[in-house]
Amino acid sequence: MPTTNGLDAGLVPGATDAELYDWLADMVLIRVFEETADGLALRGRIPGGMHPAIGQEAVAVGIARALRADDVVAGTHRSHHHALAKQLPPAAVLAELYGKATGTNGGRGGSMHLADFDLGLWGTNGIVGAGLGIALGAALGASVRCTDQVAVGLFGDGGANTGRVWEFVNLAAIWRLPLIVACENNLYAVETASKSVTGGNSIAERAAAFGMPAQQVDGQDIVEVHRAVRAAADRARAGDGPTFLEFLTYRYKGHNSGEVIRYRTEDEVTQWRTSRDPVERFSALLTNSGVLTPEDLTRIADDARAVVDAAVAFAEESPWPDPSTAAENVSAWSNRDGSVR
Amino acid sequence: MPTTNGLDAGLVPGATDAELYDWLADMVLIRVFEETADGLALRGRIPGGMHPAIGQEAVAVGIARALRADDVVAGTHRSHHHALAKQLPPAAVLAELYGKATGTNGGRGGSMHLADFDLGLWGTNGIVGAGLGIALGAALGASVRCTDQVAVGLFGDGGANTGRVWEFVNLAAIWRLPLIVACENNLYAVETASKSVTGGNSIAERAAAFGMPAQQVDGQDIVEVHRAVRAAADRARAGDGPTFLEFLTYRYKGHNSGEVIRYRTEDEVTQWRTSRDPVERFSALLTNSGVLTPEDLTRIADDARAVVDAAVAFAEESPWPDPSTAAENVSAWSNRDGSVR
Amino acid sequence: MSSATEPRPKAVATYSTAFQEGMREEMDRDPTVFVLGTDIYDRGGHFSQVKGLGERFGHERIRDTPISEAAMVASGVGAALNGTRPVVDLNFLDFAFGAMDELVNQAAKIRYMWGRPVPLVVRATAGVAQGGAQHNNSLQAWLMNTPGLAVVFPSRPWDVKGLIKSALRGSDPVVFMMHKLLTGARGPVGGPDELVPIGSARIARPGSDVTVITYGYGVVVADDAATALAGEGIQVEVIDLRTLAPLDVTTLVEAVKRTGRALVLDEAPALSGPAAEIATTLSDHAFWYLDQPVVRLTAAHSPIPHSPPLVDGLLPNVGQVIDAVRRLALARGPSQSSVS
Amino acid sequence: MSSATEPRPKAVATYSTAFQEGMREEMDRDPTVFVLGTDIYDRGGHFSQVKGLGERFGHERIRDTPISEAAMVASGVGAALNGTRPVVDLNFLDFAFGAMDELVNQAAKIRYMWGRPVPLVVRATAGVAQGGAQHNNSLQAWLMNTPGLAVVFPSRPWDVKGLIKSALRGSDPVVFMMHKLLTGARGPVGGPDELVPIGSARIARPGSDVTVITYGYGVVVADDAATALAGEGIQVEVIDLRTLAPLDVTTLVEAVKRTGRALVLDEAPALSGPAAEIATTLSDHAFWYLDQPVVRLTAAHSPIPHSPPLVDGLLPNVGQVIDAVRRLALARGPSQSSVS
Ligand SMILES: Cc1ncc(C[n+]2csc(CCOP(=O)(O)OP(=O)(O)O)c2C)c(N)n1
Ligand SMILES: Cc1ncc(C[n+]2csc(CCOP(=O)(O)OP(=O)(O)O)c2C)c(N)n1
Ligand SMILES: [Mg+2]
Ligand SMILES: [Mg+2]
Repeated sequence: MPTTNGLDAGLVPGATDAELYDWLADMVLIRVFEETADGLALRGRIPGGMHPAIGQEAVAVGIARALRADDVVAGTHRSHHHALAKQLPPAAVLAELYGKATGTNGGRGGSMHLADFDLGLWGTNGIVGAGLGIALGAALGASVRCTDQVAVGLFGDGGANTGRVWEFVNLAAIWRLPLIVACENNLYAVETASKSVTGGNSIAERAAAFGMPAQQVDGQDIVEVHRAVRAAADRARAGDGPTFLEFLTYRYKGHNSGEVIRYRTEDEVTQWRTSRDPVERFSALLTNSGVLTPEDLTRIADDARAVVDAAVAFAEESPWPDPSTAAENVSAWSNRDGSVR
Repeated sequence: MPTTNGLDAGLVPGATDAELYDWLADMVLIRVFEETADGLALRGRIPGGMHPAIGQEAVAVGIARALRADDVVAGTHRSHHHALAKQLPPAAVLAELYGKATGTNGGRGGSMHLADFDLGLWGTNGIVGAGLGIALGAALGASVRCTDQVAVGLFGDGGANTGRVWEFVNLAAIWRLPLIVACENNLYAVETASKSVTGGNSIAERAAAFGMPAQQVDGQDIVEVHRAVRAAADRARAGDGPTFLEFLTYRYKGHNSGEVIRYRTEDEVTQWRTSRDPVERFSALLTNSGVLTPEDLTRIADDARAVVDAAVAFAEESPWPDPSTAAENVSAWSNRDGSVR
Repeated sequence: MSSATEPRPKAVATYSTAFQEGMREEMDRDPTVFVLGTDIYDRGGHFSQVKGLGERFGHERIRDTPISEAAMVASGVGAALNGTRPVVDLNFLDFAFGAMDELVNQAAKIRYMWGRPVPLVVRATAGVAQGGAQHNNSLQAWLMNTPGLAVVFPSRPWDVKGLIKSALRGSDPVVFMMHKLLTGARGPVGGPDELVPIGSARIARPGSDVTVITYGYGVVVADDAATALAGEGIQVEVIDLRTLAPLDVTTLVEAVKRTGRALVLDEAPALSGPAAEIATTLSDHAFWYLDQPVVRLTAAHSPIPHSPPLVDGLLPNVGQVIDAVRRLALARGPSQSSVS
Repeated sequence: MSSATEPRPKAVATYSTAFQEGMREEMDRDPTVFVLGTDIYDRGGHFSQVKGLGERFGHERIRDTPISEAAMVASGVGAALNGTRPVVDLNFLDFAFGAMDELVNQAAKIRYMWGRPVPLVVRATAGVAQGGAQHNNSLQAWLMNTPGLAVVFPSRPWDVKGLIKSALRGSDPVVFMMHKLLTGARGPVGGPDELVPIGSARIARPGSDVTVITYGYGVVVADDAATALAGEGIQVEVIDLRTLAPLDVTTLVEAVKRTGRALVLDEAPALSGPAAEIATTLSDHAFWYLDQPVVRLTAAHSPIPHSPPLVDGLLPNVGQVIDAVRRLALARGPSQSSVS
């Protein structure tokens, strides 16, 4: 653990060195988790496969670390990074991906439907744009109950072309809800280049036209992400309404595990990986500024590896849920026989 | 009929005096039709009532007169003015409102679902925003078949808060479809003031952010409406894609016939009626410039009255449709018994 | 059915003011209940269903929205998860098309996926009346076929009030349909704590010859037919389902075991409509008690037209109910036509 | 059924390539046919259903869209009205929630309201498999309950090809569902003009004891069960509906009149699902021929979970079909439990 103090040194205002260590550790954990899970998916261990978020770690951790634990994050189909950043236990997440009884949701959710409300993850979501709607509602609930909770709703560049997203943005704007609208623009929706299907100059400009302060943020720089989200959260808590943040980021892997990629060049991927990798950049920042030592980096990597290995063992060994429970807990409304049908 | 030539005089470039006469005649016809139909609705002659468009005549006529007969207009729930501007026979329209067999759609449509495809009215529409979708598709069809047809899709300020409208706008923008997106901003959606529920500076600005040339147009000035639509239609036909026009207009009556109005002041209504009335303004322009004489105005008013009176007689006297036909023509798909069930 | 809580002569309300009353009492009782919808603060909704509540509870709790059905339901879902009890007023049920993912893929599934209740009420004016094809969709079967949703469709003020109260004290999503043609119907209503349980049908009219099962405006049609048939000596039992999901199987089955003859009356489109479920439920549980096949009397499988005579031509009416019940009451064994 | 056009040994394809083939032939034949959807030009769709068509027909006719389901269907509706034959590929059926108004309030009603045909095909991957609650909605009953829509759900390559051809030569909207689990299923396909009529069921397997009525992947399950039961001497007839709307009532009714015993097998949620319609149709038309009540064997009324054993726990499987058919075949009169 480093001894210099980033807070005093002003490296990242408002964050202690210990916190900066944790930020990096979270990013590395996500990286290792996703690399591992992707491999497991390719080997058929994850029913239905998954959407890896490798390359997008800074967005998730930068957001989560700028929030309070009781703040809400609602994710997308590509959201393991959000779940882990919100401190869901990697073992329980992986077990959920496997469909095991010990998963975060007992195997009922799966990769696209992870949730832990106590930890503020209000669901990752299989429907493009839908997570933002849940966050919108969470912000409305906070506003009606007069708490000072903030909600973050995530969606991608592809989601920016769904109508629902703009209904959500408008409602948040006119009601000045404590919402952060967070677009992870990773340039592609499945195989479709965002620029080929997205009219206008930028997604952020659309949001501005709906009356919400909006900006683009370098999503590969966790310090920038954190700064933007913290400012937005402060505005929200002060009653000054929602903010739109468009994070420019990149997914290194295909849309889903095993996807054959022909819609972008290897060059493009290499460019992002080598010059803008969020883990590398933040590692370099912290070591160059003396916040972390090379040994810290090693320890972080080792810890991540150990945690993920343990998660794999846990997921592999965990029991399957009981099939006879499959139709339970659909609704508390029941008819005279007590059956919900 | 006037003898001066507005075309040569340059009063309205591209329009002859005879055409300008027709424009005014159409507007006056709409005004008389709507006043009359509104009264009939209050007397219970129009099942389900109607949404009068009095005050919005210039938008409808300005649009229709800037188009070719084979161009497409798809309307809204408040669309008698669009239907009449597209030259649907007033008698058949009123008979449709009555639900008579002689109506434009045999009584199956009603006030919110008028259509005459041969005349280019591709439906007025009971669902906010939906007409724009049909126009979008018509424009796509024109593009796929390489015709030089143009389609106009209408919606209101209220419709600007439905997500579907922005999906439609985006798709038209990226595909550069021959579409004119026409928003009739009459300041209210039912009782709701547009500004209280619509984030951002203007609806046109939203459209611009989706990559479509967009402007606000004085919807009470038919010459301005016509000019803007003509320019947009020319662009569309030239393959230069869609245009967004936000027409600033006003409805004098309530949302639906008989609505008690408490959400705006009498003053506001008087302001619009006295200083910006589209019929008055255009009448004044034409008479001041010598295109029309006072006798022309009288003739136009008398003709409109006569046409509408005849329409009322026709609607009143027309037979009801045969109830036994009610379930016919639902689908041409049929099962082995020939029944569609 | 819940004959124990049947109406005693009490406060009288309309179908619409019964909703207002139920809402007002629950909003007084529970500060987390709020309403959002278009034109509700001042106008009180298009059917006056929340008239007067704006002034009483203010803009925070009677919230006017833009025309954004997806955002309305989504914000209701999220707010329900965050400690409140939203009532999303969709105005017409037809506008739910714009919020189907929010209702079906989110609200209805969250308890199942994530173990969290979503105490959301979606209120909508429903049923067939004037307004044409696009404002008269009968989505009852769709919503019944959606696991996770309760679907209620009361026919009288008492049940409107009692059911909205149950909905607002429960924990899971309820779609609350109110029939256009019943808006002004008058009748007694219960007090602040007289609830009508969701999932309970009621015997609207006792009778021993034929059971007519229906809901919403169908109860009025069935009752008129039953009155006429009583004059011929045919005693018709009318069951008002009140709740379509979950179905009160026990009440239905017990009734049909008594009469052996059942007609299901429904104004939804025929193919795969609610009537099919009810008929099949009877076959599942009471096949051997059926003296005759269950008769479905539904709307034709068609959109709803504008013209009143065409609307009438599509919908089952009192005369048709009378004819069908009479045939059913008199039938003995298979008829020639039904076995040919 | 259309036994006259039954497959002769011919070109063999998969369920998915049969769709490609049918599309390719129809697009060659008719220049107004085009496809729009997400990721279709290069990827050929998520289930390779239009693989290779991009190169052949170009970007104008294999059009990649943004994720805008409402715009996709709306533009299909308008284009269909304007002299073209669009195929809107929704990817998963679940995404139809975002386009419900466009599909139900527009596409399905325009012929009725305005007298204009809407020759639109909406293709969607459907059925229950992996993917969790939000990607496994069974909307069959919803769509059947929507007047104006034809709903097809083939179970084998022959019907995929023959039905897409019929859809593209008809005049009204067709929702074309393809089951996830059948993507790679192999079988013969017909030639360029061998159409399968929409609205016709087929006898997938003849048998005299019990009729099992199903569609989509259910045909595979039913056939497996039938094979096992044949070993016990129980001859099961399997009917593959192929089209859910309009229903081929004649084929169903004739079959059940022969066997007197019917089981409806369906993976859609139980309450108000397609099975209810089928059972009621049999009761409407063949009540007096039924030796036993029609049995519904459906999925539980529940969302679909992620975990494979939980999915299996919800869905009807071969073993359950065997048990239920065996009980049905052996039953004589009312059982004790069903009359108590
Ligand atoms: C409403 C809806 N339409 C389509 C899909 C299928 N789908 C899943 S992810 C995806 C691409 C999303 O792209 P983007 O929003 O950019 O997120 P990314 O995958 O890049 O993280 C699509 C089309 C869906 N899940 N929901
Ligand atoms: C999707 C949908 N939601 C709600 C309605 C009910 N409704 C009909 S007209 C209307 C107001 C529309 O306002 P605007 O778009 O400004 O048009 P205007 O009435 O002013 O012409 C509303 C809410 C509807 N028809 N469709
Ligand atoms: Mg993306
Ligand atoms: Mg308006």
